[in-house]
Amino acid sequence: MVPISWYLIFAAALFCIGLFGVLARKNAIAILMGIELMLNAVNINLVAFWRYGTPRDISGQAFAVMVFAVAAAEVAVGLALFISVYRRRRTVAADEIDLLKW
Amino acid sequence: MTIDQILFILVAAATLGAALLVVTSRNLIHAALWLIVSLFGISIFYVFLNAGFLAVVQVVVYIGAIAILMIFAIMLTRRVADTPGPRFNSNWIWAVLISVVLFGTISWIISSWPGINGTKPGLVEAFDPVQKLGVALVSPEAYVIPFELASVLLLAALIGAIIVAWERE
Amino acid sequence: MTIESLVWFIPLPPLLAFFIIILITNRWKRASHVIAIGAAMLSWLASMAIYWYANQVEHLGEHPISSSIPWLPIGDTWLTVGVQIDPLAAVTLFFVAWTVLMIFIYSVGYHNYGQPKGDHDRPGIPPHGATISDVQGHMHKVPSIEPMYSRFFAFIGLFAFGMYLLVISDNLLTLFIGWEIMGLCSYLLIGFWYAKLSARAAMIKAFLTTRVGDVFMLLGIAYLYSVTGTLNYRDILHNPEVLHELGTTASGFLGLSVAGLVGLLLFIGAVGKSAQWPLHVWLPDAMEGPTPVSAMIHAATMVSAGVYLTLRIFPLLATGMEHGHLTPTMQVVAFIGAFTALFAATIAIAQNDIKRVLAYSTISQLGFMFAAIGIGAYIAAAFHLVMHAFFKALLFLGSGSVIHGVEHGVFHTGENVDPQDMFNMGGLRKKMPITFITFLIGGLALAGFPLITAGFWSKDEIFADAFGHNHTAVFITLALAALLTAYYTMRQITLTFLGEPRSKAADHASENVWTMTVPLIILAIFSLVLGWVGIPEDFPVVGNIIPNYAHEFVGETLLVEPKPVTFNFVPLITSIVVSLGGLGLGWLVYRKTKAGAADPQERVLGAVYTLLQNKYYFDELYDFLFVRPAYWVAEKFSYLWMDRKIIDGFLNWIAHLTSLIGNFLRNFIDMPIINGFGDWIGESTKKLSAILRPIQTGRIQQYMILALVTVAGFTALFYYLLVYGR
Amino acid sequence: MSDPITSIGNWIENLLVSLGTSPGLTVLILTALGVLVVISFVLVLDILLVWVERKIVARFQDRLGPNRVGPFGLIQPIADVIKLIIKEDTIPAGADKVVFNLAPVIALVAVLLIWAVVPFTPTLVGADISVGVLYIVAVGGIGTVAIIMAGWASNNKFALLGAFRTVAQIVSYEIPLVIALLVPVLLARTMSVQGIVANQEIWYIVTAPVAAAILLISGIAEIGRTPFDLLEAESEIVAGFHIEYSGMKFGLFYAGELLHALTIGALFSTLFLGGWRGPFVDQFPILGIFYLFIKAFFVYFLIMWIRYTLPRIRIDHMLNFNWKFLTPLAIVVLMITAITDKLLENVSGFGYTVIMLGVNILIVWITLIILRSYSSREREKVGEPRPVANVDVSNTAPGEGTPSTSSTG
Repeated sequence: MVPISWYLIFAAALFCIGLFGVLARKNAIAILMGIELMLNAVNINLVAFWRYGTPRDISGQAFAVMVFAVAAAEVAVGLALFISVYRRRRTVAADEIDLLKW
Repeated sequence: MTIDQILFILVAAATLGAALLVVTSRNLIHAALWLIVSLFGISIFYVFLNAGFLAVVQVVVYIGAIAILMIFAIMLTRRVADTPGPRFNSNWIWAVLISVVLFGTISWIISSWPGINGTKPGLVEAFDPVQKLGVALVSPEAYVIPFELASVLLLAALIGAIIVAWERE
Repeated sequence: MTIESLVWFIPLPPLLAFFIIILITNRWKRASHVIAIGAAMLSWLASMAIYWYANQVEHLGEHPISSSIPWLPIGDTWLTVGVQIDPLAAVTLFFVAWTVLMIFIYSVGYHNYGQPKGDHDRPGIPPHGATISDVQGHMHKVPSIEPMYSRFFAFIGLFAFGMYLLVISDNLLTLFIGWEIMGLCSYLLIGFWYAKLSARAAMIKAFLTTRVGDVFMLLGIAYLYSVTGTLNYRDILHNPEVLHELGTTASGFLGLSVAGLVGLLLFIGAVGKSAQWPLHVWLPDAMEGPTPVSAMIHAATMVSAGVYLTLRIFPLLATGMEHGHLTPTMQVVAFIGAFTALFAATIAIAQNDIKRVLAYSTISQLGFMFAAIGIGAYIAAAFHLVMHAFFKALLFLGSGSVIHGVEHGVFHTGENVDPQDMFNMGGLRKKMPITFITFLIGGLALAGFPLITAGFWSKDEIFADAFGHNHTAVFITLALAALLTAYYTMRQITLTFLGEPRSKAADHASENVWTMTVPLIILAIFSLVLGWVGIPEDFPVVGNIIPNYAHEFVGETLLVEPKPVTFNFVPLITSIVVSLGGLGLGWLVYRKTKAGAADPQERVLGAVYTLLQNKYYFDELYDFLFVRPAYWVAEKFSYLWMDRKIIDGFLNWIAHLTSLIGNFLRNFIDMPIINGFGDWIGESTKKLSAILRPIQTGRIQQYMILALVTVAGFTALFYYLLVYGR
Repeated sequence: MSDPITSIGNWIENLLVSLGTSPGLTVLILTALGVLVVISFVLVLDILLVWVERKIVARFQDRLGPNRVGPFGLIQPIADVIKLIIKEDTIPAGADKVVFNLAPVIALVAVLLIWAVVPFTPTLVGADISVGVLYIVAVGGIGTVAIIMAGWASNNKFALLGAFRTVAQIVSYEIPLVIALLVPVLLARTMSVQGIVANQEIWYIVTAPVAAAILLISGIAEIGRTPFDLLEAESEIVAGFHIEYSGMKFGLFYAGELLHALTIGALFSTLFLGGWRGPFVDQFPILGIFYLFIKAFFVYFLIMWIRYTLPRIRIDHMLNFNWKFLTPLAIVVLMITAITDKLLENVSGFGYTVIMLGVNILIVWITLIILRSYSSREREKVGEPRPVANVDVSNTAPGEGTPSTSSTG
């Protein structure tokens, strides 16, 4: 029997890996991937708490579904942004996209 | 060490390994493929958690749509996708530090949480999460408003993406 | 829906049509005219229903169809507006509805709906025609569609709204509103082709001239309200006390009674609207507009409005009129009317433009009506108003049809002739038979051809009244005018239709589309048969066939129903003689006019002819009397002296002073103190920012790391304080 | 003995338990066995499919087809397989080896995975999961990944182009596919495939023919067969995403495609043709397998018919057809079906069917009307004469000066 803590630890690890990706990767698309990982970690937590807490009411899954929707939207817009940035500046390296520099 | 614990550990190891490769592999396409793998692992976790619907949706949305989109984007920006050179930016040390510290903190907090060894309450028979979820998503006293909002958000994202990525001559 | 609410409904469709066309369908020609005509049709239906119902009511005069709502709060009372259909309004409604509908339909054909777009037509000028190539590749010049088609329908829609409002209103205020709406529309429509200089001049002239009348009219309304406290017809014109009160109290102006003064003021307004001498000058120029507009203004609506108003206020004029002896105001009305009738007729005989002739004939016919009112022949005036509306609309539409046909010829031959000059026409009876027949009917009606035409009966009634109440001067003047009328009518018909074509264009003229001919036919029928409803009972032979409907029905409008004059042969003979004589004379003079030949009248009349052709130099006179002085004052006095010297000088002086003060302030306060401080702030901010700037690297990941570290730090702090602190 | 397979399963289970394996392990072993059986069965069927395909295409093209090896050339596919296996297996230079080798496997697996939820008999189904229909869609997504992997890893322009095209096509045609799938789900009130079949006293092709048509069309597009075979349009991009593949790797793609076609057939017959339903199936559930495959092969034949009859369509037409026609139609059908179903809550079976059929016919009729008007508009747009060269340039704005270059339609 798997206790809930396993799921939580797993989710935390996944989250931190994703965070590392977000903070450290050069390529913007890779950063998006990191964000996806983080979102999934959150989802795991939600569902785990649903399953281990009160499976009678479905809120956990509902939230997870919402997260799916948000993730999809975020990826669509993000990728579109990167594509247009790439068109203008021929790069998608996050630290070269610094027009807002002083 | 029951059989599902073994399964859990196997899948978790695979998923985390894939995730690590996602954030570290030099070739972005590989990163994307690894992302697919780890997302697949996560959907298996949903299966473990008796959330079959979520598992399948995970595959549909993430693997069927998001990952494909990412690969597309990578290929469209191909020139820089497989350029040699540092895959990390200058302050990756900080990133590692923060991630590790965060992980430590979270695990510490979890370990100090009373309900840590909680186990699954048994699912009663004739309980269909899919049906319940469906009802919950469209019933006014539950989640119909967030549901609609999500759909509007998706529509907006759709249009926004088209507008942003539009190539104007 | 009750009959009253139906009355309310009458003016609405044209208004809606106006807004719909202006706002929505102004790019879509078909929809525009469909909407406009549909609206006219609705109003027509409603009007007919009302008219039919009004005929069922016993003593409509005492109990008119009326309803009213409170509109404006004035102090403690409410100004109520409402609708009222009494016999006069009913008959007016009858002819307005018919003529308006006909004109709407006619306009479709007149503006060449269905023709191609012009080669280089621009909005604001009449269409120049389009070049199309048929299957063999021959190039043809054909009429082209009006560029501002929708706009035209919107305008006449508004115009019709104004007229309906005026007719159905039960008080002078709403009547005045409709009146002014029509003024605006006539302005817009006369200047419809605003790119033509003449059209612009004409529109301004029409607007200003009528404005002169309207000012007096407004005065009259205001005065009436101040003395009676109401503007409702019933309250003023239908209760004897008020009338007697008004009639007896002196206004202290030229010894007129209040009633007389008010009547005079309102009548001046009517003079302006109905283009009576001396305010007649605008109407002939108004021919610059499209012909349907001319028909609208000169037959159906606007000029009739003047007569309608005068008929409305007839009790005011007539109060204090012992039988036979006229009040001063009525004498004025009678004089103006009779004079204008003769005066305009004399001008009309010397005009060559087919539409101008009709314009002057309109003026003169209106003169007839006013004269009739002036001598108390109320019913005759109303009767003639209706008849005239029909046959004059017919004549105008007919002339438009003629012009249209000749234009077609012009396009066909490419010959450069004025399609409106009657001397370029001739022989059109073969080319456009329908137009010819209908025009002939209209002309005969105008000339008062005995027995069969409507004009005869109405005119005869006027004569009978004038003679019966032995106002001999008026009688003779009108007789002369009638003679001239018949004469120039025949002149026109002869020049236009009879004889041989006097130009290739006329030779190639062709009949028009059904949208133009059908209204002509309908109106022609009316101009024939409608007269028979007004045959006096004691008229020989035909007298008793039909009851004198006009007399019974319209007569009820007044408090005391005027009794018909006893029949007398003198006026009958006179009218027959003058009409037949005039017609015959016209034919004799013009039956053989050659192309390019001068007008035969020139030999006979000589200088008088020139005088007439130049309309007694009235335009020049007014130009000299009013326009030039106005220009002069504006130029010399207001501009050069007042503006330049006094006002500008003062302003310049002030400006100079101000600049002195300003310089002082700038040099001794602003620059050293305030600027210094400001600059210091700016500089220091710059330095500071230069120090802080490097934090903003523009790299999002660094920002995130920064944020996360900060958050972590704060979390640790709070954790320490909250958990270990206690 | 009416249901041999189930009884065999029970026998093995009892055997294992008696051998003393833990229940979890037993389940695991049984599942593995089942998977093995199904997969091998399907793959053998696949080999047969090669022969079927070649025979039928030969008939369509008025040839004899394979007739040398074995009776009616029945052994021909075996020969093909041997040839494919012994062929040299090349890996293009600069290719991403792992991905390159992984792609065909995933492609085939993705197809095989679908069979997990296809119910063979009332009692026999791989996994009767409560979201079976959605599962099918998800697995289709995996197939897409395989194709894009292949296209990218081959390090070849045409392969990449083919992959792009494929993904564009599949991703866009997934939408009407999913919506059409939702119609049976709606009618059966369940997502489990077995449940859908169980609810089909009257085949859903009767109650929802339009949805069936949409499913068939988008299914053909999903497997990328003519008229939707732009992903391997020989005339444009040599062979599409599997241009660089040779030997058995290509064989896997090939098998995957064939099998996918049959799978679509099976799906269609499961969702709309009543799956294993047929006479006597209640007494002898084993008959269900035959019924299912008869229907599946019928649909497969239909697909082939279309494939060898219609030409290939242009890519923009393909996308327009999906986005401007198929998807809106699917949405409309779904909504109308839902509303009608709600309205007919208390209508007996027969009347229900009739009304549903009528509604569908109505939809088709209206669609045809709209299409006709649209097509006539198109025609006159195409048909209108081009402006002649010598137009009066004076009053035409610059740009429309030489209209002969701008082609109308």
